[in-house]
Amino acid sequence: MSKTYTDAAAALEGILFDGMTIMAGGFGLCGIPENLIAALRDSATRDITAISNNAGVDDFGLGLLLQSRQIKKMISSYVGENKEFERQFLAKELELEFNPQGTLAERIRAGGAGIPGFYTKTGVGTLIAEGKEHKDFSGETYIMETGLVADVALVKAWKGDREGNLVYRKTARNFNPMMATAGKITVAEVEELVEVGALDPDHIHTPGIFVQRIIQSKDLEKRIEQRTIREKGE
Amino acid sequence: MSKTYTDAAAALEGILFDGMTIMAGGFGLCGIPENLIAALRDSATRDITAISNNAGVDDFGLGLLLQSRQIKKMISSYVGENKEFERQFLAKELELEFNPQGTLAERIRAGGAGIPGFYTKTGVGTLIAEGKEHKDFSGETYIMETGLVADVALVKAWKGDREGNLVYRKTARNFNPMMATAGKITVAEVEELVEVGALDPDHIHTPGIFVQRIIQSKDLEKRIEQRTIREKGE
Amino acid sequence: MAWTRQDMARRAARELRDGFYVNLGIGIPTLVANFIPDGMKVTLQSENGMLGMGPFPYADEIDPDLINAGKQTITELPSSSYFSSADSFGMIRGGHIHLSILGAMQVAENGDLANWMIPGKMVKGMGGAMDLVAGVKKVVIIMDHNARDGSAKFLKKCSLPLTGVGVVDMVISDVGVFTIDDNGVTLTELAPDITVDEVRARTEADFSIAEGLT
Amino acid sequence: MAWTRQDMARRAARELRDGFYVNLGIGIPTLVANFIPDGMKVTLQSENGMLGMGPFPYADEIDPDLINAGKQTITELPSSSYFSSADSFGMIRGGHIHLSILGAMQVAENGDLANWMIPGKMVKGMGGAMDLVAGVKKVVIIMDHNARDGSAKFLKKCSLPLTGVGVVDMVISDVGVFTIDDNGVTLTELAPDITVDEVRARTEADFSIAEGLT
Repeated sequence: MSKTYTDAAAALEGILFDGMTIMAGGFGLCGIPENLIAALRDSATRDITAISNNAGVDDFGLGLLLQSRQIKKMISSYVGENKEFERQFLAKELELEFNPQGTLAERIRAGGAGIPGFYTKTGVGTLIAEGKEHKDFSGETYIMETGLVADVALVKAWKGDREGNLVYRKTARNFNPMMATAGKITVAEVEELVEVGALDPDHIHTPGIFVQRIIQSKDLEKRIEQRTIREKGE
Repeated sequence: MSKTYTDAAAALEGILFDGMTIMAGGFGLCGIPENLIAALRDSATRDITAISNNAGVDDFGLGLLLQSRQIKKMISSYVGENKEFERQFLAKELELEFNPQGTLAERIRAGGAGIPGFYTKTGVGTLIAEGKEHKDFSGETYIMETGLVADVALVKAWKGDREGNLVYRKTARNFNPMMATAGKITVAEVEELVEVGALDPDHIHTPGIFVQRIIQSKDLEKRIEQRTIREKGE
Repeated sequence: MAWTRQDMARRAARELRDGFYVNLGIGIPTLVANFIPDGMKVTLQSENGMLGMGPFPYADEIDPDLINAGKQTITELPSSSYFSSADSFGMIRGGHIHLSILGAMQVAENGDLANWMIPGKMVKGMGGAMDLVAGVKKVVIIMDHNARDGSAKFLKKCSLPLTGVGVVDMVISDVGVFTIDDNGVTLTELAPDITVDEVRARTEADFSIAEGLT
Repeated sequence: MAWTRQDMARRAARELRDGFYVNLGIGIPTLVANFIPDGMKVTLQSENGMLGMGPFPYADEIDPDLINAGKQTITELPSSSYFSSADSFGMIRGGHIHLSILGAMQVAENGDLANWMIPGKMVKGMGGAMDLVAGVKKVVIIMDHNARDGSAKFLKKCSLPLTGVGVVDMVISDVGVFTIDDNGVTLTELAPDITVDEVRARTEADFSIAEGLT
């Protein structure tokens, strides 16, 4: 039973359907599964609920799926970089559920770990708390948040092996490890598909059990949103 | 503000008090903070509530603190290897709270992550569920478990630096990473105290923010409980 | 002729499938690893924080930092990974393990399992057993069909404190194999020379007989 | 003469202590990093998964895998570590960060903060702001004392949707410094040439004046 697929289109074959829930890793454009998002766009799957911290930019990342109107609903913490998103949302063509970033991260981790609900003080007394169960612990008030799972999780790692073991690089790790655990099917793309045994067992961030399909990324752009530098001498 | 101390006794100075709650990492005798446990025994601190997956053996690990009658209560998942424990418990000299191992691990992780309660299906319908809040999610019943924190967490890592960054080795990782997050004060002992910069930032298991004090372990025994081998040719 | 421990482990190995991630309990379940069919890829999880468990070490390979959940020294494989206990039980509770094979003191006909405590007698703890039976997709029990004093262990209702409610999917004992599902208990296989009547005499639980089983 | 952005950042830096772990918000708060006193050890956390943030990179050091929470390219330090978003917010929610310095649209005299949403106008999201104000031990706000139209931002009650309730411990604006605690709001410092009367005129919130402040 091989987990390795030739490309993104092959890796998504047979697991997509209209109305499905997708998770996509990344923070801004850092650590996003570029190849898999492009293949999802090409699949023309519709009415997707997309769980992702951000919504990409107009012509890259999940922005591609917004342009093609494949996304029905987004669950995100911040979508400030995407004009098309704002247009569709204000025109009520798109549903939106904002989650505080830490709550979103924890809901995904909980979903993957078999925890259907947990309490947090994040958002108590704000719009986020409306309609949610409140409970006091040691005299402080918390709200209940629920676990999130997806039909398919799309993640991006730096290195991976044919067992599905993954290693992330620097801040490109972000939401990818939790999402890998929360997909009923998790598909990973990696910059370098290495031999089994090449990854140190103590350094593996995502054990292979969470990854059902894996591909080597091709032609990654790895765009930078805010190129901020200092001058030599500073 | 240096985090480095000369030895275990120095690292525990000023933070111990009678009736305190201690966490101690390790699974069986694997990955236990040997030096720190010995220093805690020498401190003669009394009426300790000890949170640890196991209770050591009669003459090693937390067993040392049982022998010296410093422990008032244990929160553990399995204590089968310790005869003195069984004797004290049956004589009602020791309080005991059994937690399922995964529930214990998650309670500690929750405590460190600011989550006062979460739901799990582990233990539903058993003694463990008695008196706990039950709640249904998608037609299945779960029980609520609470987060755990400690006055002081004692952890053992393989390598660490003066910033408190820690790396664990093989299955000696076990409960140490969560406990490091759940101590109001966390004290770490490491086999190798390395220079800052020697640990790859992508491979650090416990970021230094969680560790307030760190020492280089001395004279580790690293005992093996079940020496199980195969013969050459098998 | 009743099945031996080896026979039971061999039979349990037939529940393995290619690509499975499996957790084996302490005792007889550990023996199942010896019967993984050639060419079948099965990955063993150890709940103390390891995926891809290798065989026991040679004497010169022993490493105190490398043990299984039974505290036995083991080895790693090229595919192995290590993780914390919280991540390990996230894996277990989250339903990512396909199969868990465990021992039992008692099993009830509704799938209840008791395997951790004898009130007033044993103070050991449940370890990871409650998490495993609650979280793993399929739970197979290997046990002696009767206690040493001859009393039934496969009961209408467990008398010992439970490890999990309605969690057992299959029982493999020295007399045969039983499935437990919405249709109740079904005897699906018999050990050689064991008769249905003998099984009935040694079992308190109600069970039906699979078609074709004599 | 009111304080400039640099002045406010410099003043905020005086809230730093040796050994602190600190999260700086986007905008003026980012400038605080430039005023960490020599010899003081302060570690910057970035909520997208990094501890020990270095300065912006030289042009030839840019790495698309290394950004801060404002999506700006940054660098690492020898002491840096990376972790997932779940671990990062565990750190934040669990109270392990000593100080967070953030911007604000409105602050109320009870410490309520609004800095993420203008109904019907802005669709951006709260990002990690709600988690930071709920979890971090001390929250310091840097903001212009009044909106562009001159209206007050330091209010009796916020009119915009809240980011957190009773979470602000200190406000540093271009006119001075205010603490918020069980005693309510106290004006503790004034920018040069700013008078208490001027501050009163430009502030809706009730506040008392610290002893010795003219």
